[in-house]
Amino acid sequence: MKRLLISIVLLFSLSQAQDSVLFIVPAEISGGGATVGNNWADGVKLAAEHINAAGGILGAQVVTEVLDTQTDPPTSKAVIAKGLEKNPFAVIGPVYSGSTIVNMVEAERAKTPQWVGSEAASITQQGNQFIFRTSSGQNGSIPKVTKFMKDEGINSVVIIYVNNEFGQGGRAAAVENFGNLGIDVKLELSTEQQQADFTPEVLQAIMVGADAIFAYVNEEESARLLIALQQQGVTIPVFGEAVLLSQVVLDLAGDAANGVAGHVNLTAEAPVPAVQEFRAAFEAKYGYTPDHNAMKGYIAMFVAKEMAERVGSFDKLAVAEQLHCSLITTEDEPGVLMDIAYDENGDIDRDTFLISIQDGKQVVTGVLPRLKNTCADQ
Amino acid sequence: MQLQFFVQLLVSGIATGAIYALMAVGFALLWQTSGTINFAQGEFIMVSSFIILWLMGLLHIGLVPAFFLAMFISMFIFGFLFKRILVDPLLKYGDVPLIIATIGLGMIIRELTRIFWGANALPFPSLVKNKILIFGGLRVGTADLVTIAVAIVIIAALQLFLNKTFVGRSMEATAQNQDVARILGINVDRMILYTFLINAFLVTSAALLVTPKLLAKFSSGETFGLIAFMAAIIGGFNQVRGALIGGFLIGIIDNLAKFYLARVHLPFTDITLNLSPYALAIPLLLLIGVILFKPEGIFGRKEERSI
Amino acid sequence: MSSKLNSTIQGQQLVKTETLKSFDYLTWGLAIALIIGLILAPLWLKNYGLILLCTWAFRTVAVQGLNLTMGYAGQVSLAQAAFMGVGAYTSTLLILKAGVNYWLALIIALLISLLIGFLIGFPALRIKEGHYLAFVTLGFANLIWLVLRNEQWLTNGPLGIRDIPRPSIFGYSLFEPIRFYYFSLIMLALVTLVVWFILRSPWGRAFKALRDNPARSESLGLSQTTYTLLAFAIGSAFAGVAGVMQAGLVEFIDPDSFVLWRGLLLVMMLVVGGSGSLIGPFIGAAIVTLLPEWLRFTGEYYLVIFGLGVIIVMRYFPKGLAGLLPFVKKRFFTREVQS
Amino acid sequence: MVAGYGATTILNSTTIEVHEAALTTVIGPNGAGKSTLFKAIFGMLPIREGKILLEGQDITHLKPLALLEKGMAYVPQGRNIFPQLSVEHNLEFGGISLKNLQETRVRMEKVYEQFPILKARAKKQAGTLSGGEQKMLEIGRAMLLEPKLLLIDEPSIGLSPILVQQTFDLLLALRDRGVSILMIEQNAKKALGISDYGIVLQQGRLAMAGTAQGILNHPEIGHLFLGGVVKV
Repeated sequence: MKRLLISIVLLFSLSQAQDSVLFIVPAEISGGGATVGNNWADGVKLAAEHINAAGGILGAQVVTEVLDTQTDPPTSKAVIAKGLEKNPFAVIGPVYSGSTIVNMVEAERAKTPQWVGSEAASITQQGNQFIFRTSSGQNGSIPKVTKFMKDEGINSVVIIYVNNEFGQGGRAAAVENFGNLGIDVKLELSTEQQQADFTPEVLQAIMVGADAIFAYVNEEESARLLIALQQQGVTIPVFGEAVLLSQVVLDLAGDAANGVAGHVNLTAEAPVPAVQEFRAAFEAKYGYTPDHNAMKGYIAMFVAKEMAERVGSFDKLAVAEQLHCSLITTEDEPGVLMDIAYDENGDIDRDTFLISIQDGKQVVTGVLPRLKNTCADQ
Repeated sequence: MQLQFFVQLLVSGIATGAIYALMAVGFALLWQTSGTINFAQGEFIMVSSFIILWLMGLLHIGLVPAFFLAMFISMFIFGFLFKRILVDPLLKYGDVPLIIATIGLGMIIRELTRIFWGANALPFPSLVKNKILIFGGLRVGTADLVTIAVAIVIIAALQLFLNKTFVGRSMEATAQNQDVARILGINVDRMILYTFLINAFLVTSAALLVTPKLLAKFSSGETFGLIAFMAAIIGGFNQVRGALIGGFLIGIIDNLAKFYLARVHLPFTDITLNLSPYALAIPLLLLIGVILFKPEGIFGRKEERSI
Repeated sequence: MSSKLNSTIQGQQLVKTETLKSFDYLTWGLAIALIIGLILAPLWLKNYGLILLCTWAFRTVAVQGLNLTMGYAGQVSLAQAAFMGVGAYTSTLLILKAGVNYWLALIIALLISLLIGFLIGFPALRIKEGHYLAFVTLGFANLIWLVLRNEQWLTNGPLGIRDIPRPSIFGYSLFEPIRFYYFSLIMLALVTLVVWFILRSPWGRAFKALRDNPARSESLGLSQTTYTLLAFAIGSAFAGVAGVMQAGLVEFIDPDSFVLWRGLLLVMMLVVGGSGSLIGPFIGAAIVTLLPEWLRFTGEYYLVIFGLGVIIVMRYFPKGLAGLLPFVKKRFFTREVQS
Repeated sequence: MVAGYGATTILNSTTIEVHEAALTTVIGPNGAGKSTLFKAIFGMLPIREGKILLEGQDITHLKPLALLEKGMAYVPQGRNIFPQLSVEHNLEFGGISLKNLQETRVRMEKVYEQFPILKARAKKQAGTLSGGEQKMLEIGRAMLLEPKLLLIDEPSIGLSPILVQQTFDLLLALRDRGVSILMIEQNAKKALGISDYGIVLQQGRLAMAGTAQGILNHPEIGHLFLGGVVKV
């Protein structure tokens, strides 16, 4: 035991001696959010590898330390406190909003910038100057889907959502936006994670007779829902978000996915060469298809890198200040994959896509350009 | 239209219920014959599907041969070794240490699966390609029909084995009264081993049927285990038949509750409530009701004890 | 503490043994050293260490409650985490939505957990044999989770409630980590004293008598059902207190923090620590809270090793790690005396 | 008249003997270790010290199956049938040690001859039988093996007086056919009345042994029936 302790201390001092910069990565490695958290952490690790291969940040090699939050808010608070005691340059994670809400306070107290994968609206509305998103969040992306549905002539809708943090956030945003657009929400159907059979939801959707279905459930459940819809001969259109339109769902649902349409914020299937390169590198290293969380983790690292380089040092306060109202283009830093604009709250925006599934393939039917009215473009 | 929907819900509920029944029967068997409350049951099912996938990839074989191979592996690990290494030494201390140990085992299986196969869900081949058949207004997928058929064949074979063979009846006897079975010279230990092997077989079969629908995912064991547990309690855990019916009941009730709770008209008012988020509560309420009013389970028989 | 005389029958021979005084000195010395260590801990622990110790404290409180139910009354409750949820949500909602004083909210949370404990325990404990309480609490734990998740107007659903205040006493805020740590420590001490008191009282002796020899105690006029019910309700009330402590520490609660699985984890803590023993809960909570820390060097295998450890403890110390103590006592601190 | 059956077991250094082709009754207060004695003899409990001999052969650590093969059978206290199996299938388990299903069937017919009511109910679930019929089934099942020694624990419990008499008559008939019977009975007076020999157990120790008549007439024995302690 003693020997072990010594070697760890040695290792640590060694890495200190070399020029290195520490990123702590609280993520849902185990527990209910493990799929999401592992994608995130793998994306971060891949980014660190790419950055180090290209000479690091300001000449310093990137060191990442993944901390398992066990998808448990108390644990997430504890592990980030532990990580922060090592005085890292940045916190990259976590993804679950509950875990983020709990531990963003700690990062704020330590005046350390934190990039999170969480989508809950409240996170960036508390005046925390150290919290930054990596995707636009439900409040940014759902209005685009609902708008698209309105344009398609939809006047009434059934919402099928998964009753967890992710689904509830999406449902709330959708209901609000449907209301604003005058689309009648006929019924909201709650489903469970791991739900095996979607026949009841499908039959209810047939009964109420809406123009369309808005589906906001996880990948596997999306596929099951689409298959159940096809089985019951439902022909009304199904709309959704990145999850519903992902490659995984396509693979699982087969031809039941044809005709599904919606808006995609950030996806490994985006028709952007940089995204495709990322995806290939990720698949080669980890042997599975990255989801949008992996991309978010990857991008977060490059945003941090770019900001350190802009500031010219690892001054955390300066980085956090500088990042608000910043625009990072792929010319500045190719690793961000697509141009990103941060606003004064730490929310972001980037180009997004309208996608529909045709003949088992994703077809981009439109690009929604990044909104230019954020402070970044002034 | 209403009746047609009801039948539709029933049919698809039976398809999932059949799988739940497979999960629950093995669970109840272990409980009956050896007093093992196996909290790793769900993980056994989950990892069996990964074993099938792994064998298919490793040996380049089809689903069915991989299933049979996996069945033997599963019988050895989750039947024989599980009993010898974990259950036998712990059973003498009462059921709580064993319950805790199976929770620990479940944890090990879950984490090892995540480490070896990742946290993402993997697709799993189906026994048949799904085709939609239409009978009148009823729309049924061939995959569901095959699931029901396979589950029923397995369950019927098990029942025949238990009732019509001497070994099967000896197992039943062991389950009903272990002491008397021992007094009569029944090799109780071997009968218990057989139930562990049968459970392993049922677990692998459940994996074969459930995974095409729910995918292979390291975390799905938790749900499976809970369903098996609940089905066994609802049906009466002192009977194989009880667990069987419990499994079907949960599958059917789930479907009916989700459908009929989505729009509940309050009588004499115009108010319609959407109680669909509470659909999960119905089996739970049934469970609590069963325990309070018929603790031996809906189809269980009261254990009569003489003084 | 005087040394005790134990007699054991080995065949026909009567051997008298005596516990050495040094054992008493050693255990008391260790206990006092531990208490002093806990009091002085903030001297060398930073934020993280304090959070871990606070986590250990609230878990110990919950497990002590479970110990009354399981260790002394012999019934399994799978809803201990759900009762923590009841306590956490009750106090938080009272404080944030009704503006109730923190301490009053704490007491109401305790009482509500107690009341629900009675309501659930009463019907479930009519049947003495079998695990009926376990099954009912299994159902209850899931139902509580459904309510916390679905009644969004009240609980904010799966998104949880944030910015939960920490208490202050006579205008002295306990917000700072060190102060909150001492608050947790005092709560833990209070609960421990209550348990100690319960077990020493006529009540507690009845508990133990019922556990050790139900038939005989029943014939002495003790009602097993009543005592079991009391143990379960009080044990559940402790969980309520633990929930309030957790809410204050984390400053955030959500339904997933109180799911069935967390209840199972508490049962595991108790059994691994040693159920029916006063120190079992302390050990069990410490193991589950600190072990992931000590196993950090094993990387992603730490939960595997943890599970393996649980199995090994159950295999070799089915009475939990606290069962080691009598073993050590017998092995090293006992001598035979002439009778 | 000491026959070849010697049985020795240790509860607390207790030595008892069972006589051949005789009915021996064990009596004693609650907790005296009567049922424990039977379980120990029948290999259901580990024996720490001492020996059990059957016709001079050491059978101390044998398992139930081996004991059955040696001609010993045991009918424990309470309900010992498998309620959810049919009468026929319950009876069938009596012949496990024969390891021959044909032979078992033949012998089952013999049992049916003795207990026609069982034959009539053969296909019914055993749980549906009345208490007396269940006891009959248990005894019939034990007799299937034609044992030399039958251990029977409180056969009269829960039975009506008429059924108790029937059961006792049955046991006497068995004894007359040469079966040695060791019986535990709570109803000591009645049991000793029909027995040949008696054994009194007290706190796990042998308090008294002798002919049934001798024990019945012993001056101290009255205390026992009143729940007292026997001084010997």
